Amino acid sequence: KKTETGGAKDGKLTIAFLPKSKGNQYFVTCERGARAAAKELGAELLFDGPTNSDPAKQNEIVEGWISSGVDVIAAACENKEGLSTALRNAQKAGIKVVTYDADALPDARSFFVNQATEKGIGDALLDNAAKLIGEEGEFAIITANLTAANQNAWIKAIETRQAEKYPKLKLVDIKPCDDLKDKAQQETTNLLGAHPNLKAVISVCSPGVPGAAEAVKQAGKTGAVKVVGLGLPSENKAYVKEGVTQSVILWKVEDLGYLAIKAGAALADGSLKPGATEFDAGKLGKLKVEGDNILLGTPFAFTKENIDQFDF
Amino acid sequence: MMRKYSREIIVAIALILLMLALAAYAPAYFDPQPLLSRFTSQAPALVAAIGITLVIIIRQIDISIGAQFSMCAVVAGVAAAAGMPLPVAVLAAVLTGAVMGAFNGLLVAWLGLPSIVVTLATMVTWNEALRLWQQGRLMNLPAGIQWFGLSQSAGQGIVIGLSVVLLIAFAWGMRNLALGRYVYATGTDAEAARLAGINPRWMTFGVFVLTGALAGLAAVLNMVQSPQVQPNAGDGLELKVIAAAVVGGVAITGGRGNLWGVLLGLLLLVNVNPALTYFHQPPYWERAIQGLVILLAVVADGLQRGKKVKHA
Amino acid sequence: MHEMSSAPSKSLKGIFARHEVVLLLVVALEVLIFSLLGRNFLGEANVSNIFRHSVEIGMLALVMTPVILTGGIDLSVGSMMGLCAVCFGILVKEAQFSPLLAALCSVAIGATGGGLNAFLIARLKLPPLIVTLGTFSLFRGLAEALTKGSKSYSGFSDSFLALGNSEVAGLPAQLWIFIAVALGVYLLVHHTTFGRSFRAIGYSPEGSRYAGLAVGRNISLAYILAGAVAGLAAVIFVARIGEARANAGIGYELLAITAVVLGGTSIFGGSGTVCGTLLGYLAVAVLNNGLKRIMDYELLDRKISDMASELSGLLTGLLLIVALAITPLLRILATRRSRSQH
Amino acid sequence: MRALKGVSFDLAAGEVHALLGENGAGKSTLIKVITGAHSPDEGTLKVGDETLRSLTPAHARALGIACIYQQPALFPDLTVAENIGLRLKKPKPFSVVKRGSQRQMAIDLLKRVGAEISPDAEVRELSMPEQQLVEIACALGSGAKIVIMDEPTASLTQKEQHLLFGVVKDLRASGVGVVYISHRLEEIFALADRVTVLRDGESVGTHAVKDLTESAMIKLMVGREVATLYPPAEGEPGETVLSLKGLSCAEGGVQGINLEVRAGEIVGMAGLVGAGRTELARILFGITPADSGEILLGGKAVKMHSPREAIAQGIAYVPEDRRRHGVILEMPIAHNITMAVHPRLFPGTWLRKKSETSLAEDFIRDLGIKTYGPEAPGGSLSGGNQQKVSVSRWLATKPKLLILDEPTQGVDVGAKSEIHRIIRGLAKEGLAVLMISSDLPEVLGMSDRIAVMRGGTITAVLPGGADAHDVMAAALGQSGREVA
Ligand SMILES: Nc1ncnc2c1ncn2[C@@H]1O[C@H](COP(=O)(O)OP(=O)(O)OP(=O)(O)O)[C@@H](O)[C@H]1O
Ligand SMILES: Nc1ncnc2c1ncn2[C@@H]1O[C@H](COP(=O)(O)OP(=O)(O)OP(=O)(O)O)[C@@H](O)[C@H]1O
Ligand SMILES: [Mg+2]
Ligand SMILES: [Mg+2]
Repeated sequence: KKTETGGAKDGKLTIAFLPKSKGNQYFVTCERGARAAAKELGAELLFDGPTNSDPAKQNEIVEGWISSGVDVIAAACENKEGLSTALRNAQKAGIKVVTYDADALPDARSFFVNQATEKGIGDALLDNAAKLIGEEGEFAIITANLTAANQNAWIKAIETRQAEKYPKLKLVDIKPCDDLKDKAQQETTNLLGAHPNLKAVISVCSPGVPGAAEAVKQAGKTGAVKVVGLGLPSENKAYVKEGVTQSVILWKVEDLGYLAIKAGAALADGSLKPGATEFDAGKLGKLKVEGDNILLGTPFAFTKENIDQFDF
Repeated sequence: MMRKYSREIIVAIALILLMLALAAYAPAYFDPQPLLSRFTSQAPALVAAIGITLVIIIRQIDISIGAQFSMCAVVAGVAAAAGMPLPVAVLAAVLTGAVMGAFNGLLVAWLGLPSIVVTLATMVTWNEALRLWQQGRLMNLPAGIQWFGLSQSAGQGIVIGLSVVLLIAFAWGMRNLALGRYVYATGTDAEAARLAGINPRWMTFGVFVLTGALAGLAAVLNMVQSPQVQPNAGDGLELKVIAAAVVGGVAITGGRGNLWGVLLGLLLLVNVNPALTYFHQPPYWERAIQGLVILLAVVADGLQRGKKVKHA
Repeated sequence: MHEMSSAPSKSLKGIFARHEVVLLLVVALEVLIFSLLGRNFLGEANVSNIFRHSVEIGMLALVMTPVILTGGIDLSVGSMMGLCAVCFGILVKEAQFSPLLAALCSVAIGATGGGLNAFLIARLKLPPLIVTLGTFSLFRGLAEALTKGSKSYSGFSDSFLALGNSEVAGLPAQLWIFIAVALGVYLLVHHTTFGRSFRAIGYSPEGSRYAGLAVGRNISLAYILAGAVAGLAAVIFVARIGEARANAGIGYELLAITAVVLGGTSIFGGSGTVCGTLLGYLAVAVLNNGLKRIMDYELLDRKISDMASELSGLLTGLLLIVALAITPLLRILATRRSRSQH
Repeated sequence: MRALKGVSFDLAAGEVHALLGENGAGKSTLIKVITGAHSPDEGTLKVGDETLRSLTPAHARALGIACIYQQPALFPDLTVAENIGLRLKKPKPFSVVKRGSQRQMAIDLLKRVGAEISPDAEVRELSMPEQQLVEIACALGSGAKIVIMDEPTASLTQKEQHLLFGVVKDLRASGVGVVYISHRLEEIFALADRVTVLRDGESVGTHAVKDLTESAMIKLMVGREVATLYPPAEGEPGETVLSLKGLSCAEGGVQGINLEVRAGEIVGMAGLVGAGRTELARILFGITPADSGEILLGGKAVKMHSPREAIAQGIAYVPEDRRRHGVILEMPIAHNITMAVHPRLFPGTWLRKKSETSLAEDFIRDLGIKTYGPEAPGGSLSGGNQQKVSVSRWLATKPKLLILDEPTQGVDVGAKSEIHRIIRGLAKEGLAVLMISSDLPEVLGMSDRIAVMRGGTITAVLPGGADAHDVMAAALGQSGREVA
């Protein structure tokens, strides 16, 4: 144990940053961006999140922050309704709340830092997959848990999009992989066998993308079955280059963390107010605000061509 | 004979019925490639199940086996990623497992602490330590690790072959070696074993060390199946293998059970999920069915035991 | 003829050897450290937080105590919470039950689930570890199947949510329920023939049967109570979180067992106290909360509070090992020393 | 507390050396030291020419020490042959077990001890005396130079005892040293060459058996004179308390039992091991319910499905296996004593610790239980005192019928005569007593009537002072002068 640099909260802005889960590359990358923003702002950053799948853990952490007197909370919600209860309490205690990555109920936060709308993500995933398989055929989805709120929202967006735009596509199954790569691989192997006409696998959780890719590769169906998903470039580089995974969709995760902190700080010092239409996000430039959503921009599709340029 | 192996027979019948149903309604289940991939991906669980079986026969339990598996996977991954040759990585994993097993064994055998609590504590400890260390990074391995640098089919052959050889060796040894007899004797009555000149402490310690080492080996067999290591790869493994042992007829009260039953139990349990997929059933029944299989197995055990007492 | 053997000495050392006293010191030490290093640890809001966020686990630990005293274990309580939470949600939101009625149903469902465990364990005499491992999967699986895995229920009335988020007489509302449960379990275990029977059964089920104790009935009582209180904990959980979903209470069985064992109850059955369980629960809850408060100190270049979730798990594991190992270790050292003196 | 203090003890080849002492004198502890089960704090052991500070069980075995413990130390899940194989010369860990030769060896050894046990039977299916015989076979087969027997006859009946005596004499003849522990003095006179008497963990001397009389031996043991006479019966028995009519139970192997026990009467139950006496007691106590027949208590037909019901009907049962069924060793004496009277002592289920303690203190005083207080755990007592606790529990229920199963098994002479006095006293107070015992003199001396069982049925009911020969004849199924 060693004493730290600064003392307690000597007038410094304290921002608490809540990931959906710790020990997840995605949120570790978010944290990196958040730290950069906090350093820029001279604010103190607190970071903690659940290490298991207990849905009450996020509430506990937020309540803890409320009682220790932070100024801003930036949260990614695992359970939408559940965490909203705690975030409302935070607002009652005068804490500014923004959400990022996965939204809370609108009355539980001031702004949602939106890396892409649920619809945006669903559309991007399905559009990509549809384009790859010629807008016709069977596809399946790999998700983390059947209970994960925003994954369910994305799946719903995909289903809606399919119904509206791709009548010849057919969603044959949705399988949970418990955020385990190996389980995703096993599930995909089974899906490939059970649905011989499967054309594409869409993974809406990041460990699921390499897992599905490995299964497709082992089945010798590289290229014949397309793999598309939400994931990090670093985890998929090899498969994308081999042509197993066709495209990985993601936003710049580090920027998401950065933006969440910036928005939270702006909310605290009053420079960001409800009703704003534009937000100056420092190194990210001016970003559009739609209603109470601050938009990071459209999601980015990593492909064979560009994936080497990213290091997260 | 019939009575002695009645459990194995019941489980085998259940398994055969499941297979018949699959053959009738989803013959694609038996396509060689997915079958091979499925077996390969469950081979590590089989190796871990050997260890847990020994532990249960000696009247202990090890719920830290999943955490040990994760830790060994990461150690092997770190070693491999650092450019060490594969044998070194294997050795590192097995040694790490053995050391963790020795820690459990020390506490259980020499301090006489209850293994369920000791391994509960070490499970949490290893898992959290791993999280602090790796923060969930999915580790990319250098080329030449997957499938031992051989072709996919050769690699799968080695993985399956190795685990089957281990199973046969241990099954034979438990039945025919004096040492195997000592394990059963210690599990039946440690004090009587001591008076018979067996050192129950060393036996218990040895079994824990062996289980750790097997967990390490299992982690390696898992690692070589993909070019990446996930630091929580062993999540849930303990439940899977304990359930397999129980369904396979290993008495939780020690001293009874054999590895062939465990093989059948494991096959039955790990086929529930693929069967649901092949029957095109929703996945959310999986856990309930697994629970039911476990309960039916114990109830069968109880009824059979009741009968035995009456006949005696 | 009536020569008396010497009674065991009740020296000061004897008092310190008592598990509860050691635990009390551990809790006191934790409080001391966290109030010195932690930010605003002893603030009123935080103290009520400590309880608000852990009473469910505390309640499970309390009712796990009789179960473990009988020499059993109940791995299904966490899953039972999930099932009861889902049922509660369905009853309130789809069947339009009043929260109170739904809560009673939830407790009844918990008791029924506990009854299933009890039947298999007490009647069919199956090993508790395996039976409850099976129901652990079964109950959670049913909860998932009922909700198709993804459905959740929210939008409960404010008066119901107050149960999880408001204060009554200066204490979190649910803490009062917890106190009532604690008192009830304490009286049950220490002041009734049921408690005496639990112990006797834990030490020797056969001996207890020969002595005319209603072994099956007493074991059943312990599991049914555990199930019922898991149902109650589920209601409190839903009131706190505001959402009923199949994943309520995941992993709580292990936390509850940890608290009980840390509290000095023997996992083999027979010996243990409710006070010990309460202290064990407190030690874990305070540790879990307090680490999050240490925001001004760093370990390996990271704020301790940033690693609180991992560290509290890690330290709980180590604390458990130390708490268990200390007694046999001292005994071994003592015999070593006395040997070497010869 | 020290179990042993400066005991010296030697054993010559080809001798039977008896160890004698009251319950808790330290006999079992001494042999545990010799076999390496416990290590001594000080002193040395000399085996042959080797001097040792302490031993492990494995080392002791390598030195040729074999032991039959008071409690059989067998593995219930393994077969008889496997058990014997494990206990014979310890194989190297990685050696392959030879099943065939192991089985043959088991058959030979079992034949030598005269046991009719299948080598393929799982030990869990064997009765207690059968297990004891397997133990003896193990000791024989190990080719030991020193064989130790800790109360080997405690659960054996006459027939097996004779077999055992033969084995002991064979051993002696082949130059093996035998350490023999028993509370039955007649066995010591029949078998032993020398005797070492222990008292309170100290040796009070070693003597040649032929130099001692029985009363001298007892005096050495307890340091005082003990009346070996059985307390006489007084008065006439009252009305019938228990009456059995055609009682059968297939599960327990008991059929067609007719028996009456009257108030104030002690009915002894004799028979060979496996005759079904304990099973009958278990039926009466509701542990294994009867299939057919009637149990009449005080003239009323009753059905017994659990010990609870039996207790409520006024039946008490002091079980044979004290450790498993009798006294819970970890619980305080007071809790042990009150276990069967919860509903009466604690109405409304609330514990009343004061009345509990005073009840326990009464029994500790009345039965002379040696302890420091009611809060002492049962395990801190010697066997005989544990037995008194077990009896106390059942007396506390104020029963109408008291069933005693081997009440003085492994209890020293002093405690034994005390227990006899207590039993007779209870009968005098009007209790009906059914006393199962394999100790023939005890059955003959204590009983007002003797029921003899064989193969699950009562073959004879004899009067109190019956001839030992008649009882044995009925037990063995030889045609004797049967008295109905
Ligand atoms: N491990 C132990 N620790 C403490 N005391 C013990 C231990 N083992 C035995 N004792 C005590 O030592 C004394 C001697 O016990 P031991 O078993 O040797 O008696 P024993 O002569 O065999 O009696 P019995 O005739 O009843 O079998 C007893 O008072 C017993 O309570
Ligand atoms: N580890 C131990 N700790 C304390 N006391 C012990 C221990 N082992 C044995 N004893 C005590 O030693 C005494 C004698 O034990 P042992 O098993 O030799 O005889 P027993 O079968 O109880 O008595 P009996 O002579 O009546 O057959 C008992 O009181 C027992 O409780
Ligand atoms: Mg003894
Ligand atoms: Mg008997």
